[in-house]
Amino acid sequence: MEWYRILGSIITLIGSIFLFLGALGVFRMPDLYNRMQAGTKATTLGTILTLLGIGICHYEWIGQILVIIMFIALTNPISSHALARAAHFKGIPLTKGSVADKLKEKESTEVEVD
Amino acid sequence: MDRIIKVIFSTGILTLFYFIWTGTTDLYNILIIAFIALVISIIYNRSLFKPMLSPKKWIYSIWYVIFLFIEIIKANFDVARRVVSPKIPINPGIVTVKTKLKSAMGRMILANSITLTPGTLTVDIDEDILYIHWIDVTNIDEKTATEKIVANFEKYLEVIFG
Amino acid sequence: MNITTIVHITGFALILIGFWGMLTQKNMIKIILGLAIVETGVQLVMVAFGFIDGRTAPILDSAVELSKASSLIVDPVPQALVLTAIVIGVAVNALMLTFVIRLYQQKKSLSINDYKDLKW
Amino acid sequence: MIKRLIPLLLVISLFFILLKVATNVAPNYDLTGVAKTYAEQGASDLGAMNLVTAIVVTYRGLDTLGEVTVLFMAGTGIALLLRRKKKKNDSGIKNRAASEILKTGSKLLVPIITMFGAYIFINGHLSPGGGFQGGAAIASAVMLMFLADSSFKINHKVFVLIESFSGIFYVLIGVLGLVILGADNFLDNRILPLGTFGTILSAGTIPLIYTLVGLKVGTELASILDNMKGELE
Amino acid sequence: MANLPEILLQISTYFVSAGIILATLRLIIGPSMADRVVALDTFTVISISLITLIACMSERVIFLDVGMVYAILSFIGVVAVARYLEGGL
Amino acid sequence: MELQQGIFILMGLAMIIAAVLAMHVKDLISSIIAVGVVSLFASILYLLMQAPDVAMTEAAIGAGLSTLIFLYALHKTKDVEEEND
Repeated sequence: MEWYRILGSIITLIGSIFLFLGALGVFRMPDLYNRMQAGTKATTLGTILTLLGIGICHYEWIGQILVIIMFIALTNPISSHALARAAHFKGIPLTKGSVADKLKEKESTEVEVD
Repeated sequence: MDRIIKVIFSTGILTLFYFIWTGTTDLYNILIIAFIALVISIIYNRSLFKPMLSPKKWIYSIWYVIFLFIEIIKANFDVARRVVSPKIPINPGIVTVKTKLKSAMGRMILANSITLTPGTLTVDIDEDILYIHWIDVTNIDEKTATEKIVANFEKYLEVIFG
Repeated sequence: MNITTIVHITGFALILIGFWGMLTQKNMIKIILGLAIVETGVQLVMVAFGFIDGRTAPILDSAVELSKASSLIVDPVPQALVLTAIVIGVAVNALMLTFVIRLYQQKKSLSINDYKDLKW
Repeated sequence: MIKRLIPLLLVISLFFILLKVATNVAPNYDLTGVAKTYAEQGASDLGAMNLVTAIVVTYRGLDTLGEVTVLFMAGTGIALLLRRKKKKNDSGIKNRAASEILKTGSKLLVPIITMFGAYIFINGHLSPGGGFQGGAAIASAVMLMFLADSSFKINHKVFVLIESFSGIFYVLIGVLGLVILGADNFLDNRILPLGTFGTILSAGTIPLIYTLVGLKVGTELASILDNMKGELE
Repeated sequence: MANLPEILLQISTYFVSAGIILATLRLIIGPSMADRVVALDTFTVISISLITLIACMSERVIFLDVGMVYAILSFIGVVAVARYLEGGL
Repeated sequence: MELQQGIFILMGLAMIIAAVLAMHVKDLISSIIAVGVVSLFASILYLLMQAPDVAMTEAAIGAGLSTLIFLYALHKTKDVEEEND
């Protein structure tokens, strides 16, 4: 019985559950920013765990898996930041019941620059 | 001189990436790739970053990665709890926090870490003020928010990118 | 239902949807998008012609035994053809979009109904 | 109504044609004809692990030359149609600058993406990928620089130079096959010795050709994107 | 018990597929285009996991190259759409 | 191989839905995104059909660069396309 295969597949299973929860969050949350919260965090950890589990199952692949994990951990927050910024600039509102929106005050006084 | 060190460092990093990716032991392969990495580093020599050379920074980086991973796991249980509960418990808003970090790289890592940790998402950055979407706003005051959100990371990042 | 049939049905459905879109849409960019969908469908069907169930990719690394390669791999020829088709497809799309941009600069309109000058 | 009816009839007729195709195709169970030959002899003949690469670069090398030419002509046509007129920014709207995080991140990522593009086309005979995919990766690295900094400009002279020289060398390697190995050996990869099977130098000129194709495609696609981006003087 | 890892990986594949379905639903119903882009982002990240799972099930390491290309291009695509939305293209 | 067939059917259905969406929605940018999604699903299908080269090409050129080119063209012809989402 290869114990490392079982360990790897269990990690993969946990990761895929997180991926599913992230997608569920994207589906259920009330507004764009909350969706992005769920989408970014859960999918990042889910992808990391899924890939890591497969890297443990096939330990000879671990180098490539690590590079992909590093790339995803670096790019996923950047892309969701860019998207959140664009959406806020475009005027997509926060959901009802939001407490504060300090960015709006800044954007209304901002001069467009290049 | 500074630029030459940057180019050499970046060549080394790119070759290391290639080595990790392929796991090759063929000498010709490594030589060819080192040459290509050198060409790429020379092409982008204007936008390379300063290398971190002191061992203290390396140790702190490793600690930081471990700390961040624990925070990410916490964040995920937080997200999971919010997503599966039938009446989604949120209290969102956008707040400002202030950072002490000066280097561009440090700010980027800080913003990414904030995005990955519980309940917060960086929306915009303006010099040293970060605009953060917080899923569960407890206090809209800048000082308290700074204390709650960024202080933990800054401890490490100030040393690493100091 | 085997896999080749599934992919064929998908590809043909994409061809029909894209064709329908190309014929009925008024916006020129959308017509080009329809053509892109048709291209994807055709390429899917072409790759499915070379697929053999239970075989592996035509890259003979350590996972494929070299002496028995011809009984282990799928057909590489359609893949090579599709590779060409995708690259040409994007070049053609870019060229058509350039024409659209030029037309737009002339008349400030994207609707295909505004370009009927050549009707004789 | 009639405008909807004719497309509907056309689509329905196409549906019946495709139905005929779909019902008549049986899944195949073995390689046939030329594919069998390629599978049996490709590896030992050309030293390429990736049979698709072997077909694209060597067996069907002329097709690839034509493909590169088509891409070149499309790029030239786009450049011709969208050539820059020195005029002011007519819309009067200035671009919004990218955020600092994206700028820093792109500085960090662009060398890595370029390196990965180089990996794809150099290892074209060992792993999936090749000149076209690697070129696309390099073009997307250039694209990321455009996105992070909207005032970024590529150096057109250098790009044109790289593109033309890689095209010339590509044809020269093809002609070299004719000279060294005799007639009907245009674009043969065996003008360099084949090394050990499975190493980077194992496939004669395939890595060289794919490097040239990658540079050419990368610069061409980047030029197309730059031309589509247009002027903002 | 011998094929417990395979069973677990299959269950993972079901979860990942369900995630893709949910992201696709958000893509379809998403009220604004920014929501659609969020769905696209989520969907591509999940797809990378699916690609790795396919690689694991086919036992071919070469499929990971495809995953990396997918990651690079999806990142650039999402950033491009974001920059288009904020008018900085 | 029940699982494999299931993934094929799922991908095929998703592709068809995305294609219909691309032709049906009114605003162009959603349409472009939907076509990009069709390409991305196609890429996974190629991978399942054991064609990694084609999958890579589709992901890099068909989904990535093609979307960018469409976005640029849309940007250049933006004056009429008002926001109607």
